[in-house]
Amino acid sequence: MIGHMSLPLKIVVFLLYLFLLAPVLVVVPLSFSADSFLVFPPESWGIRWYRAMFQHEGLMQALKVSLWLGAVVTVLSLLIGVPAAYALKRFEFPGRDFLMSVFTAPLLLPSIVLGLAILLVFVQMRLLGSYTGLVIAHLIVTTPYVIRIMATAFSTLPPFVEEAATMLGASPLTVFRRITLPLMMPGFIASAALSFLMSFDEVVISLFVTGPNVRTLPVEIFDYVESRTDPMTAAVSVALILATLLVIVVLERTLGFSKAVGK
Amino acid sequence: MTYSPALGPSAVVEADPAFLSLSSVGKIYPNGYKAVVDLDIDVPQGQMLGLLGPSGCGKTTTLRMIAGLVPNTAGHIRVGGQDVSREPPHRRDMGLVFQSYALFPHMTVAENVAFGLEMRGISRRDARDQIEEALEMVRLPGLGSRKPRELSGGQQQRVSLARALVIRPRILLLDEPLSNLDAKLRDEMRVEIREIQKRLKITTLFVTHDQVEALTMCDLVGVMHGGKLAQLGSPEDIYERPNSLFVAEFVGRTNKFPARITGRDKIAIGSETFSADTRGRLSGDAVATVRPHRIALTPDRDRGIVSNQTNAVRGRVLRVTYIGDVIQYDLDIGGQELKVEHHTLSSGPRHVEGEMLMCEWAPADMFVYGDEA
Amino acid sequence: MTYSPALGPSAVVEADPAFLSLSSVGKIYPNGYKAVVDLDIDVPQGQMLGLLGPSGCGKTTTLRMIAGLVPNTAGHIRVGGQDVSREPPHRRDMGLVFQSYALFPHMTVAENVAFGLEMRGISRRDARDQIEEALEMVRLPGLGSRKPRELSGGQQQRVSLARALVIRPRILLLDEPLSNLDAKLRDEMRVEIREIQKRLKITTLFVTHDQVEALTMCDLVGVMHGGKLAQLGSPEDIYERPNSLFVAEFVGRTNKFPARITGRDKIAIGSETFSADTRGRLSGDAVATVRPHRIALTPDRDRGIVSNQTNAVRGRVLRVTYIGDVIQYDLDIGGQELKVEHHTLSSGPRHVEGEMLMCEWAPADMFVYGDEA
Amino acid sequence: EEITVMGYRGAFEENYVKAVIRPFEAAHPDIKVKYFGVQNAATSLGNMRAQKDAPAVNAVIYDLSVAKIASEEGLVEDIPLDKLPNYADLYDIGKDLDGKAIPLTYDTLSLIYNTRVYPTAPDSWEELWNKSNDGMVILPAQGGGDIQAILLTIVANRMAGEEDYKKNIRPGVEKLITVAPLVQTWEPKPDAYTLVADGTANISIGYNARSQFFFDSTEKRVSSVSPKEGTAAQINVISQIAKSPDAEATQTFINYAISPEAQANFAKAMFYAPTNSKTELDQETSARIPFTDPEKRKNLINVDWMAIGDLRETFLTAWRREIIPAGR
Amino acid sequence: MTAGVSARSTRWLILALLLPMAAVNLLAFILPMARLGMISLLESRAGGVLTDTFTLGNYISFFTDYFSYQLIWNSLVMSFIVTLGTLIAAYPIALFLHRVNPRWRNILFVITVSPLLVSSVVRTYGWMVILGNQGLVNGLLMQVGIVDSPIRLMNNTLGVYIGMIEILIPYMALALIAGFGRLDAVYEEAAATLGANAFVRFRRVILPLTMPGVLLGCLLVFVLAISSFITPKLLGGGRVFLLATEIYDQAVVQLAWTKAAATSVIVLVIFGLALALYSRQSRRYE
Ligand SMILES: Nc1ncnc2c1ncn2[C@@H]1O[C@H](COP(=O)(O)OP(=O)(O)OP(=O)(O)O)[C@@H](O)[C@H]1O
Ligand SMILES: Nc1ncnc2c1ncn2[C@@H]1O[C@H](COP(=O)(O)OP(=O)(O)OP(=O)(O)O)[C@@H](O)[C@H]1O
Ligand SMILES: NCCCCNCCCN
Ligand SMILES: [Mg+2]
Ligand SMILES: [Mg+2]
Repeated sequence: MIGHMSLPLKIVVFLLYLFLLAPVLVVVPLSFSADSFLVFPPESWGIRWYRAMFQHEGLMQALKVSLWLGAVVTVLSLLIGVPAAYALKRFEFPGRDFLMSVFTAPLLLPSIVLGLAILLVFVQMRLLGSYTGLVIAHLIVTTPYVIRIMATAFSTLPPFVEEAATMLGASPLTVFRRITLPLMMPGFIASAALSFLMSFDEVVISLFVTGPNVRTLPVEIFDYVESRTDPMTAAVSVALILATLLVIVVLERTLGFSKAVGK
Repeated sequence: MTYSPALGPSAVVEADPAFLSLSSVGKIYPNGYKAVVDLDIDVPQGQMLGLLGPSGCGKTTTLRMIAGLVPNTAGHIRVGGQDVSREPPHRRDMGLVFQSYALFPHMTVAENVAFGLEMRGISRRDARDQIEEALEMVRLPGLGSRKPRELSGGQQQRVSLARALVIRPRILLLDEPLSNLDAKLRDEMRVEIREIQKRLKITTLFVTHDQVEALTMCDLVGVMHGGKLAQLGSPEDIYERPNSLFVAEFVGRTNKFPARITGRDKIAIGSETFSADTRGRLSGDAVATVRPHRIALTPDRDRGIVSNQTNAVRGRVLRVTYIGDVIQYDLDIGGQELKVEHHTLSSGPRHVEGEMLMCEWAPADMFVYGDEA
Repeated sequence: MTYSPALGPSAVVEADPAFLSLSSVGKIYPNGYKAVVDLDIDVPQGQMLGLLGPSGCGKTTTLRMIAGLVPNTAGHIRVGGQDVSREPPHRRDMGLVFQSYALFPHMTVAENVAFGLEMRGISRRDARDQIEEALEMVRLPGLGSRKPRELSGGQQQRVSLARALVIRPRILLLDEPLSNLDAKLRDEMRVEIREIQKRLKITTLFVTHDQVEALTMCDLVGVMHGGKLAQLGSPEDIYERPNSLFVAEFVGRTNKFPARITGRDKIAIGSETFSADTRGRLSGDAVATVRPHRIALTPDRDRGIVSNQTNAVRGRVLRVTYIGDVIQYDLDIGGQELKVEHHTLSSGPRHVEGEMLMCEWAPADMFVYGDEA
Repeated sequence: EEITVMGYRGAFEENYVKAVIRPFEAAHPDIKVKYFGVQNAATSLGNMRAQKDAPAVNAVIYDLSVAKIASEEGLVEDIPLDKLPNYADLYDIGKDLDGKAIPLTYDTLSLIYNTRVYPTAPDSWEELWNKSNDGMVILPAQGGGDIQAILLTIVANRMAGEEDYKKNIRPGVEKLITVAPLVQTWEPKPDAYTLVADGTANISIGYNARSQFFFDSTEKRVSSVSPKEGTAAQINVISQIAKSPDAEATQTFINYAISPEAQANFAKAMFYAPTNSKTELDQETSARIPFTDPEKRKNLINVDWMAIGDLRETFLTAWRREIIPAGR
Repeated sequence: MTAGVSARSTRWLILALLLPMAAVNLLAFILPMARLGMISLLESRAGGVLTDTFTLGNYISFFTDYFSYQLIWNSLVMSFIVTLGTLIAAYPIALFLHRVNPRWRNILFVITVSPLLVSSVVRTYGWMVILGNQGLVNGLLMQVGIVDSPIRLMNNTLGVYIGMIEILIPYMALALIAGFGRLDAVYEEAAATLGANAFVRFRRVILPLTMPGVLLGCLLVFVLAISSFITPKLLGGGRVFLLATEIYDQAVVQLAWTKAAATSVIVLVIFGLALALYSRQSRRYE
């Protein structure tokens, strides 16, 4: 029948999923290797590298930095991005479309160029290797997502419900608090989740902006992978994948992940 | 053009003959578009006014100005004599039912209905009875704990009505409330809304582009056209005495002919002459109309004379269309096409293509307008 | 239930009385749902069959089986005597017009119309004339370079028709082609489609749930109900001689009463007795129907006797609803509600609420069915 | 007082803190030393530039060639040599910048080999060209920018008969072009030592110090040798950062860092060759540091690190355009 | 909009709402881009020290160096092949997701895009494990006896292609899935009734209808590919010289900021060309 799937397509898609998930799947058994260096399949098994991971000071420090950074960036992204999205969607003013493109441009810009450009400015402003610098650099990555998600959320707000509330006697503030805000909740959650994940995952720009005393987890892992290939990286990867899965599950439960990531 | 009760038989003088009163109300949108021009409408207390008109004629704009959702740029809107033009919408105390219902999707049915009461400082507990009563009124008792998305379109529409009514607004505004419902449900809701409105004696403005809705439900009908009020009157005023070709064509089906006025109450269509009220005009071009079902068809008795009692013209049947309840004949009367509609009969004569017939109608059923079209 | 020409007056015997022939066709969807059951339909060459029925009755499924878009799970579909049941859709040579038009949004109007010709190996250059001709036929000449989104709904509908017709398909299939159009456009398109169909003499299946469409446009009407064919016949067969309560209620408006058969062609509704064809039944419960516009209202002359010429019953006017063209009276006849509809008149008597009237109708207008409801 | 020393991270950091900083702090209870680990010398330079006006770091351990740039940019202090009594005892190698960059460690470019493939140590660089190592050779080059690449070019140049790399490196480049097809990777991840140890490769170039560290940590799977054709040294220096506070304490630390005691401790831990000629090493340690062998030292190619800066571009270009592409 | 708010106070409100975003954008986007452009025009002394002298030298030395063209060529070829690869891989996935019943669609969608949430460093590491000489594939091949010495799957462009394609598939899939919204089975049915077989339906209906998604996905993946350097660095074996790896080396290893800035501007120009090509093509399919 037309528009249905043939067996060859199903097989091809299965193989593609295998390919897509291969690098994620392969690190799981590897993380339980007890070998001193990377051999696959491992010659001995154990949780040695999980233990090593928790004892690795740099890694734990970087994890703390990344968690802190993710949290701060998430909160700030919403505080900055949501009002901007609201202004851009709810008011008509000259230059509106232009601002929308400028605010979301970093989304498309090659990160390596953006990273270098930020480095060049931050070195002058002494923001390099500082928490402030990292936060600002991450904000430029996360806020475009927030603006895009929230702009969509604002424009897909069911029509007239705000007016309906007004007609029932609600003042503008009450309308915002009782109608607009609750209806925006999925948008907020999606924005927050994406901001956190983007910040937690950001490596290119961080590589340019981090300094000796402020290192994020992905940068630390990148350095580690560059300088050592013992299976500890696998252990770290598995831990990260589990954490991500947790986020996905929580998201899926609360509002449907597909909605959060989809446009 | 203020409505005066003297004009129509069904207008009833109530406590306040102009409870909701629009005088010279106009709306120019920021882009310069004149959506509504110089509108004068009075709605007597407790009555229901239907605002009828084609798409884009300014019905919604008028209703939103009354609600305060868009500011009127000219004139005054008064409720009970008091000018509310500058009041913000949340202080106008009007109930508005949206075409799309606009139920709060994150609240239950009960919470939706309770919202307006809450805004009036009525505690949830005290409100409970009123909510249940409102839901009973719209025949949805016991559905309070559902979410709007768990209701059918018709049920949502009822909740929306209950939500607007529970606060006992001074004015009820309905913007095409039935247009998203299917035909059957629409019939039902028509009766229900009208009954509730009558029971609560609530002054109501009902916007629609469906003439059946306006004629069957309302005490008064206002026909709008291009931002202006074309005619205001009782349903029968509008249908039986349309004051313009626009109203005659928009409300009900009609035949339309180019005509010449040949004398006092005499017109000619092609070579045929007819009697009709020419409103004092004695000559000039005009347009004449007659409704298809007001035309009687009789065997051709060669009686093509114009009397004051009846108009008669000979016609040849071009087309016969059977539509079940109704049979439609298209006849050729001296080069013009005349549409005639009759209820079908199981027995009795049925005309056939090519048959010559006498078409007769009363002069009172023929309207003559200046050559507007 | 095969249609036999003898049943209806308007059925014309053509070259091939069963050009499109469905015999015992059935469809069980993969989920086990029986959408169509044991369907027998023959459409004579060049004729138009209207498939009428409520939502979900299997009309679209039937049409899609004929087109080959879903495989039939039982029976045979033949075109010109040849079984096409196992042919893939692109080899069935049928034109299908979708309810949503389904114009290719990425192609211009001309490219849309050309598509089917291309598939038949006709070069773009050779196709040009045929495309222009097809667009002229649907009254859209010169719009070939537009994109579908630049057209109105009615224009899109026409392009869709042109696209299906340009390949001169053996069968034309139309799935509610008018349901997305507004009333005015629908009226126009009805006439146009029928004219083109007649001109091209193309065997056509027209799916609709609108009785007016089916009755006005088609040579034959099939009424479906729950996956089965309830009745097949000419429009008048269906309306004037419905073979079941379902058909009587679905096609046209009707009054419906619980009745008892009291003798040969005699029934009782409450305490009143009436004449009606009981089809040989002499006793038992039944349902009687009579259409609202077939009832005459006369002043109460105290003539409550049943004769073979007419049924008469006394009624009190409960409600009068004015709808412009039509006036509707709801009467109480001994505890039952009777709906009566008449065309309005500008002069003459108008009944009022509370008035006592005599309601009369011919026995031929009353149908009696087994107690199906 | 607390001073901050910036330097390489990883094993270097670990051992340096243990072998030098802790003993120093024990001997100078009034001075605390913090160690900042960074990725490489270039990172240090970047940080120094960024903090030019208000340095947060007092001293830096990095490569002599980078130190030259830093000194030209005025990023480092020229320490009066009388403040560093131990300076006089240092070997002459790497003293080019006087008080601006004090030689801290020497290391030599070595041949790294898998002990299972080579039960006895290969003693010639030519082993890299051995066809039986096809696909099993690693040359860490960082696109030619790495010091190891520069040193190997100089070594290859000598092998091809041209001693003066300042005059002409063509012979060396031509020679390297012929090794390229055998090379598995020019940028080993994580590093050459690991890959040779785990059998991914047979042979590589690398530093003696690190290979000794891996020799111990991989059950001797990987070892290194200083081939007979001679080799060249890499020099780490320590500089006091310009405008940094606590100059006195910083100089005290630097002086300690080049003392025989500190040098011996660090050599024992990491097998870097001491720069202080007075340093005394035990036999075992000494045996694992080719530089300490006078014979080998004689065969050392003298690299003019002050000139490398200007030559770098030439080296880099040759690697990128000729040597590495030849291996595809 | 609710009545009663004066135009003046609305203006201030808009300004207040936009200000924080504008500040961040200025600080981390506008200023950096301006500075990048400026620095690319500055002269630097040996070792990368900036001077105040303006010069076109960085561009001149870029364009007079044969190696630069090699870099551009390598980057373009790599990005092109990776884009094509992700398209070929993601298209069946998107088609499948479009057609599969909604119950499965959600979970499969999550699986498709979830790799996005796993750091690309981690995924590249996974590929090192799979593709290395001692890795999964070579291990299997040697155990089965198909080969007796490892075949080289990484430390070359092949490894970079494999890793990059896998890492970028989710982005392509996201864009395609969004683009598949226009594809309604009814168009395929219409084509079928007009005589089109499965192949023609794909070429004439499915493909053109999904073209906007294809173009968007290609733009996205191309841009991400041309600016990626982590995967090439980890899987390329020092053989794969790209504009992005060059920028990173120049900026972070060689500290030659003016050169890095000039190279970045070149990347921006290529990015702009890709964008222009995209908007021209996408207009054709609107
Ligand atoms: N915000 C606006 N700005 C400019 N013009 C507007 C605006 N809102 C409506 N209009 C225009 O004003 C005219 C009247 O619009 P309105 O919505 O009142 O029509 P309507 O009679 O309700 O029509 P419909 O039956 O289609 O709902 C239309 O031509 C419309 O395009
Ligand atoms: N793919 C399917 N799988 C299972 N059941 C289906 C499928 N398609 C349709 N049905 C069911 O078959 C029945 C008939 O559907 P069909 O679309 O033919 O109805 P229809 O008469 O065209 O109705 P409508 O007037 O609403 O278009 C319906 O009950 C429908 O739910
Ligand atoms: N400016 C380009 C944005 C690219 C986002 N990358 C996210 C990486 C997730 N692994
Ligand atoms: Mg409206
Ligand atoms: Mg259907």
